[in-house]
Amino acid sequence: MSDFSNTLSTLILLSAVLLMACKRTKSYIKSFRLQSFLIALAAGVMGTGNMLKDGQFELIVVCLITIILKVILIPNILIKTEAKVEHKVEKDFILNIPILVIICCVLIVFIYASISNIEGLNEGSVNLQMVNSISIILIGLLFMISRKKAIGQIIGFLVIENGLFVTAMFVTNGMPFVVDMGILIDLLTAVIIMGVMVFKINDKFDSINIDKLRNLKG
Amino acid sequence: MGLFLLGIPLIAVLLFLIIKENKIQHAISVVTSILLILIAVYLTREVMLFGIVEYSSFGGFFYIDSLSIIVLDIVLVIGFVASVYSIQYMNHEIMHEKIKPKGLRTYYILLYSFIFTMVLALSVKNMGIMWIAIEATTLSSAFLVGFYNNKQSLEAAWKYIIVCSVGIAIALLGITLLHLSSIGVLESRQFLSWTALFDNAGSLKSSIVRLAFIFILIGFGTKAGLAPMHTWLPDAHSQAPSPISALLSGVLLNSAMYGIIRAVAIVNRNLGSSVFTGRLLMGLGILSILTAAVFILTQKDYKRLLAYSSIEHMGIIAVAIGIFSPLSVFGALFHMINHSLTKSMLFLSSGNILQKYNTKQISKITGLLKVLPVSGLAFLIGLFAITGTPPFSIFSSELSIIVSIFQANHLFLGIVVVILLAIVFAGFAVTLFKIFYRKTDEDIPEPGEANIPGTFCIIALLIVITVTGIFMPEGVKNLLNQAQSIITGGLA
Amino acid sequence: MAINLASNLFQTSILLYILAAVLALVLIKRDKLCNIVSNIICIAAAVSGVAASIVKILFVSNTVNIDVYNSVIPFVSIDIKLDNLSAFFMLTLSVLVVCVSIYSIGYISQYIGKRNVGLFYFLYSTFILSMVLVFTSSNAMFFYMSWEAMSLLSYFLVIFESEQEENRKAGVLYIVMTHIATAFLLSGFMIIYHYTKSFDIFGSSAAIPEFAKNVVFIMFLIGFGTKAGIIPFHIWLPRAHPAAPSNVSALMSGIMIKTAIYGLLRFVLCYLGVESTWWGITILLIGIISAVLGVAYAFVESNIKKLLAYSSIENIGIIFIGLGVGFIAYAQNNYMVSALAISACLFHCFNHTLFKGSMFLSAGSIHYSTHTKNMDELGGLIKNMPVTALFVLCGALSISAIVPFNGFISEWLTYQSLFASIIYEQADINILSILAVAALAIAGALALASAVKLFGISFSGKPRSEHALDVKEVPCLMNIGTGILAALCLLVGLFPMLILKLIDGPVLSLTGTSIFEQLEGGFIIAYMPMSVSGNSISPLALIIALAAIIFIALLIIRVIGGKYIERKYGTWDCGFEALNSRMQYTATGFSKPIKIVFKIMFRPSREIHITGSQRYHPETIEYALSSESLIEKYFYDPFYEKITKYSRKIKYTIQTGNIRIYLLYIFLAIVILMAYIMFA
Amino acid sequence: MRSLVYISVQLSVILLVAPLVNGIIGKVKALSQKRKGAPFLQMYFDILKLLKKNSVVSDTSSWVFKAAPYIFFSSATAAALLVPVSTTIMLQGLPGDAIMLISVFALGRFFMMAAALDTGSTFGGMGSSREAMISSLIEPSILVSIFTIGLICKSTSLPKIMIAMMGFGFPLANSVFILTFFALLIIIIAETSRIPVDDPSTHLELTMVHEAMLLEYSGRHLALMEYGAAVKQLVFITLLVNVLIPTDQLISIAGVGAVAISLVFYLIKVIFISLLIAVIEVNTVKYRVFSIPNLAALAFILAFIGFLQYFVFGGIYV
Repeated sequence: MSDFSNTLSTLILLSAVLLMACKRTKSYIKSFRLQSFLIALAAGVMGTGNMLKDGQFELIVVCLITIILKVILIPNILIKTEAKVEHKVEKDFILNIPILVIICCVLIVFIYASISNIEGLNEGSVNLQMVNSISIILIGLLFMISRKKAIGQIIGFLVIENGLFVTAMFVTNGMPFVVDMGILIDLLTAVIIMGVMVFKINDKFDSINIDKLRNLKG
Repeated sequence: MGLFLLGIPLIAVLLFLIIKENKIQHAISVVTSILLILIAVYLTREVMLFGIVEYSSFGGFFYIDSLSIIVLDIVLVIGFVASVYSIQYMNHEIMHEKIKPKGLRTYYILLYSFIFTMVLALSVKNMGIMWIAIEATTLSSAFLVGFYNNKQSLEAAWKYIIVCSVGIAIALLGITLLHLSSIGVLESRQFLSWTALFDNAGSLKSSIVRLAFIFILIGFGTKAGLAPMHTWLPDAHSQAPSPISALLSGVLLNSAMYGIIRAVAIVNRNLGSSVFTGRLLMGLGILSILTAAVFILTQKDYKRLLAYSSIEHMGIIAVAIGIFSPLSVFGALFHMINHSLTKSMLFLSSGNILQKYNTKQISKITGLLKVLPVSGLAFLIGLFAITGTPPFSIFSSELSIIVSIFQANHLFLGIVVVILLAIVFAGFAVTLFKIFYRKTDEDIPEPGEANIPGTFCIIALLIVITVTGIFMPEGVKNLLNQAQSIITGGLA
Repeated sequence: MAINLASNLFQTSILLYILAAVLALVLIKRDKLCNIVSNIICIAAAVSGVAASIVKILFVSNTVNIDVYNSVIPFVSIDIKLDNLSAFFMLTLSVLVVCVSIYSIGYISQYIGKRNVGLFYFLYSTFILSMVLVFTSSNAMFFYMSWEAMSLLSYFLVIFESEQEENRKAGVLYIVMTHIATAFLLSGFMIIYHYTKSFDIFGSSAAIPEFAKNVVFIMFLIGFGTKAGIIPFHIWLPRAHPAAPSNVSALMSGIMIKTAIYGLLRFVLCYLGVESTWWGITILLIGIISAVLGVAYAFVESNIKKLLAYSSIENIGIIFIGLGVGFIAYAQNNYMVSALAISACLFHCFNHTLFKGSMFLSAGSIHYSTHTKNMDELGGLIKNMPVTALFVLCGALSISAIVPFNGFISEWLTYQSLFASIIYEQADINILSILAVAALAIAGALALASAVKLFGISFSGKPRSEHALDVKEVPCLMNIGTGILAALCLLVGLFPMLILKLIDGPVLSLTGTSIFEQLEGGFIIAYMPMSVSGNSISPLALIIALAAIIFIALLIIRVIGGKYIERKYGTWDCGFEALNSRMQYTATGFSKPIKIVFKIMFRPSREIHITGSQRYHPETIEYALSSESLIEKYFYDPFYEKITKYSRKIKYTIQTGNIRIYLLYIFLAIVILMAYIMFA
Repeated sequence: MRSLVYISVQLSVILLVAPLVNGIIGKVKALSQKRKGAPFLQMYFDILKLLKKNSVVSDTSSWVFKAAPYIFFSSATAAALLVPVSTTIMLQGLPGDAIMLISVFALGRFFMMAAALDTGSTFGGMGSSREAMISSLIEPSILVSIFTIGLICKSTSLPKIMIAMMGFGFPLANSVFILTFFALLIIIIAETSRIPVDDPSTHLELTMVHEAMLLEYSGRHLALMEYGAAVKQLVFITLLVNVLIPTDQLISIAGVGAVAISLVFYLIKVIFISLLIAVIEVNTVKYRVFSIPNLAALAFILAFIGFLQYFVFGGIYV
């Protein structure tokens, strides 16, 4: 059971790295979808596990909602937005891909180093999953830093949220149900608001390249 | 009774959805805020009597103690002031086609959902829900920041929502870790409940708690505008409509700081000393004060200037929490109150200035005292108040904070803080005082106050901050001390 | 009995000041009434203040405690004690306030209808009140509050006529410098608190270790020194004092800068108790520098009020010399000399208040009737303004320490203390003392020169511009105000023992030694040093001698020369007929030689614009002479430029406007803190 | 009673001898230029003549102009009361000491400068501004040298200093006093406006200082001014001779005879000093105004080294 979840969490991490390696908007939306799918899968598996054990169905619900939101709804919204606002295909990342990937690996190693001398987090599967999930979060942040387009930032934010979700799920076996729900709803609103803003930005600045947003400084 | 606190804003939001008439909307908003004030008064009395207000309904998530009531009162008072101020302000904006008449509705809806989320964040026991509420404050205020819908405000809004959401996400990681450290200590129904965590703080896994605190500090610190995560703050404050700026810096920062304080209480109790949290908080605090000082020295935009001064004051509060002695925490809470009142007064009067001169450039403003005799004077006095000159309230709270620093044997830190405060004052003097002087040859907008009710609010706030500088009712003192003992109780 | 009287009188005066402030706000719309009412109340308050302090010093031995208000807020409280030192400064303040308020009734009348007189009087009376509280607060935090209030209110008074550009600049410079100085004071108080756990000024400082005491001393020196206007912290003073209305300048120069002296005496001498001689040596050194440079800059000024402001710096220097000698002697437990020096310092405080007050008031009168402060536009005023001329003459004589005016007495005491402080053993201090003597001498001579310049250029000769043409004498109330001060200058000079009796109280309580016993006689000051014989002077005897000699001379001349017959004729013009007023010596020209001699200090630079075709028959010649202050050029200006430059730079490198950078900050914060966890 | 006697003796001696000094100096200069020169008593005649003349007063001037001569003269004369010509009779005429002496002179100088400005003539302004410069340069050296002597004699009042100096026998044997002597000599030259600082016999506007201030005066006013200047000069000389070259200790007898003898000694010393000054005047040229500071610096350095000699490097009399 646990090694299965270990595998999954590692896969999720890998999907994050993959995401980092994507050049085009479309492609990284795709890989985000993949990541969310993996998470949903993990949730589903663990949910069934809990169900069989002590009849908790919360994780299953979470899993379903995840599939609906993160695998279907949000990526579609983003693709549509992207299709609406994108006029020309332009280079999106500042550093080139290999360097970014290398940075990710360094980051993972660093996090491993810093986590593994914290007792309580440094034994067995907890350690691995902790490392994975925190890495996912930081990679998400790195992704936001490295991408110039508004969509890219949204994706990065979503990856961070995924990371949090993974942490919650694997490490603490799920937050209280209310909290999980709340988080998901928040997430949805956030993405919608950001989407709307992308539209507004697009028609004020007629581009979604956020490097154009540099009027306020000092 | 207390649950109305959450109910009323929601009802108001629904009403705004239905009603289209601007006048009625104004009326509703004022009535709502008055009701909220009344409830706040009631709750304050309850807390003063019983210490804690709890209801078993909805799984007993509703929880108010003297710490939260203090911040809550700030929220509601500022909310009231802002809503009264908004009437004329928004009318003026509509009149000058800054916004469409329909916009008012959106404005009020967002405003009250903003207030609702903040009230929620302050009145729950469960840290998860608190986190959700604080995240929600970002979402509800994002469009308020970008309300004018022009390039700058959109940019500010985007930065605001992105930076804050990321930060808050980090905070969630921290809370998750806190939760992790409590697994096996608490049974599942008190998961994440602050009281439970606080009571059993001793038996949490210290190492994880440490890690958790880092993430919580960075997360909520982003929202509270501590350097180096403060970057969203000046943009948002300068671009939002003035009542909203008042709310942001008078209230939002405090509720984020409230989150940090809650966490600090647990962590210190768990570690049995305030050294670890103290180092981090003092570090970030000093960094914030320093940043503010440097940025204020050559600032050209008065709303940004005020924003940076908010960063400075958050820094002071952070330092005070870091010291974590009874006196310092008392000072920190008192400082929260004073800062919110003073700063929102300043933002409101700056709103008047903006509508008179419609520029944010300091260099383009002269003869303020002639043009706006009342709110201009209030602005001048407010500047002295915010920079900690006696006999205003901020001086008294800064005084107790500084004394507490010196009591805690941080001589060098204390001297640095004192000097930095003086530099901040110098910055204000050099950049901002010129707007009051009268040049006879300049052409100035026609004198007279536009926003009468708003001006009354400003005067009221001014009186309050002046009086509380010298005199403080016993009740308030006790309340502050209760809150202080709740926070520092772990180490006592 | 007496103690109650003192405390009642004192409370009355405080209440009256408050009343004056309130009434000023109440009558804010009725300028005329407000002008009269608040001044009368201020006078009453000041009179009771005088009475209170005299009663305290002469008849009450122990300190007078007035009501105490303790707020719920920690450390916020109002504690007032009136001991000898406070009483003496209170006396000085009140004497000045009486005259200035009488003067103001006339002076402010020119503002009626033009400016907000009510507001002015609110600031005026609260400013005085804040100074009273500074002198009498017995709790460091309350002292700090009153100090801040004093600075703030004086700032508002400085920018009262804010339409001139230079007044605004002056105001900002003043408030910034004074506030940063106050930060040093606050740190000092806090360090004290850190060790003693109390803000009580009258407490003991035994708990403070040596090193900390030194640090605190430095902080106090910077903090108080800036307010006193010692060089190099003086640059605000010559800008701010002239900027204010003249009655306020009189208050600022007359008494506000003395609050710093009070602070040093109170905190360094009473509270810390002078620990090591280098404190005194530092103060003495600063005094020497301030005295010489201050008067040098005063001499080259052409703006009357600027000249007076610089001369305040000089006098502060002289006071500091006395103070320094006192501290050195105190640190060496040589209380006799210390007492002498401190009484010299206090006496000079008092005298400076009198003559500088009268001078600033007269400057105000000149400005009142001519609307200019620039001497090069004045001249010949003595014909139309004889009374003012007389008062300026008195002031000038006292400033330049000439018998029988009061300035001489205090300088004599300072000389005597320096004389007594030179002992055969200690070489370093001896050199310093003799340098101080030289400094005092040159300061005296230059002060005389500037006084002559001030009087001669602006009052005698022909009018140099239409400003000075048909001027009128000022209203008599103004003259009364100035006159009292001028008369006091002479009286104190003739009967110094009266003041010395009052000074004796504070000095006794400061150093535990009474100088009064060393001085004998009512009219003769005879100071007996430990050595063989006494040095005695008697201004009264001298004035009698002078009068007698003049009388005899007149007689003899009458006998020999017969009746005095004079013939009016034009000034000798070398036979060149058209002698006009523009050919007179100007203030600038008068100070040129000194300027050239001390090039190194003034850096004079001149520019000549000649228009016209031929070189030797030009149509017009413009001659502009400018000199610069070294300290500003080489310290303040570069400092300010650097600060602003870096601040801008940092601003745009941190807040770049690029959101990805902002996110990077968060990222780095996380990484760094995790690393901290990892290694800590 | 005795003090009245003292005062009258003191005053009469000073007032009578003062013009003589100028006479001597003038005579010596004339002889050095192979001229016969004016008689020794010329100045007395001048004063008498001037007193008899009417005076012309500039119409721009005010009362200051007319008051100044009297004040200047009386201040100089009052100063004369502070510097005993002889220590053999009661000393203190007027309670006062060296510092007061300087202040009294300052009174005179103040009115002289003010009066010079009062006529509005350019010469007056120039004269007083130069006077301001010279006096402020010379003042420190006066005080330092007086302090040095005073500290050695443990008093600042001149009579007591003289008494103490008599105890030292022949002070000029000591380096300290030699230095002070020369310092005081330079001071006298500067204060009494003689060559090389100023030329009393010129009326060329570029060179004159003291004369420029008196330019507008005539008749009795001029007389008083000239007389006052002479008195001032004698007072300084008296200070020099009676302090640094005390002779009264040589007198063994007491009473009126003693006074007479000491006055004779005094006259001899005064004549000697005036000859010295005359010699200096003859053998130097007038300096540029802006090289006077060098002279002043020299005086100050002499005085200062004198002080150091005694109080830092360790002197002889302790």
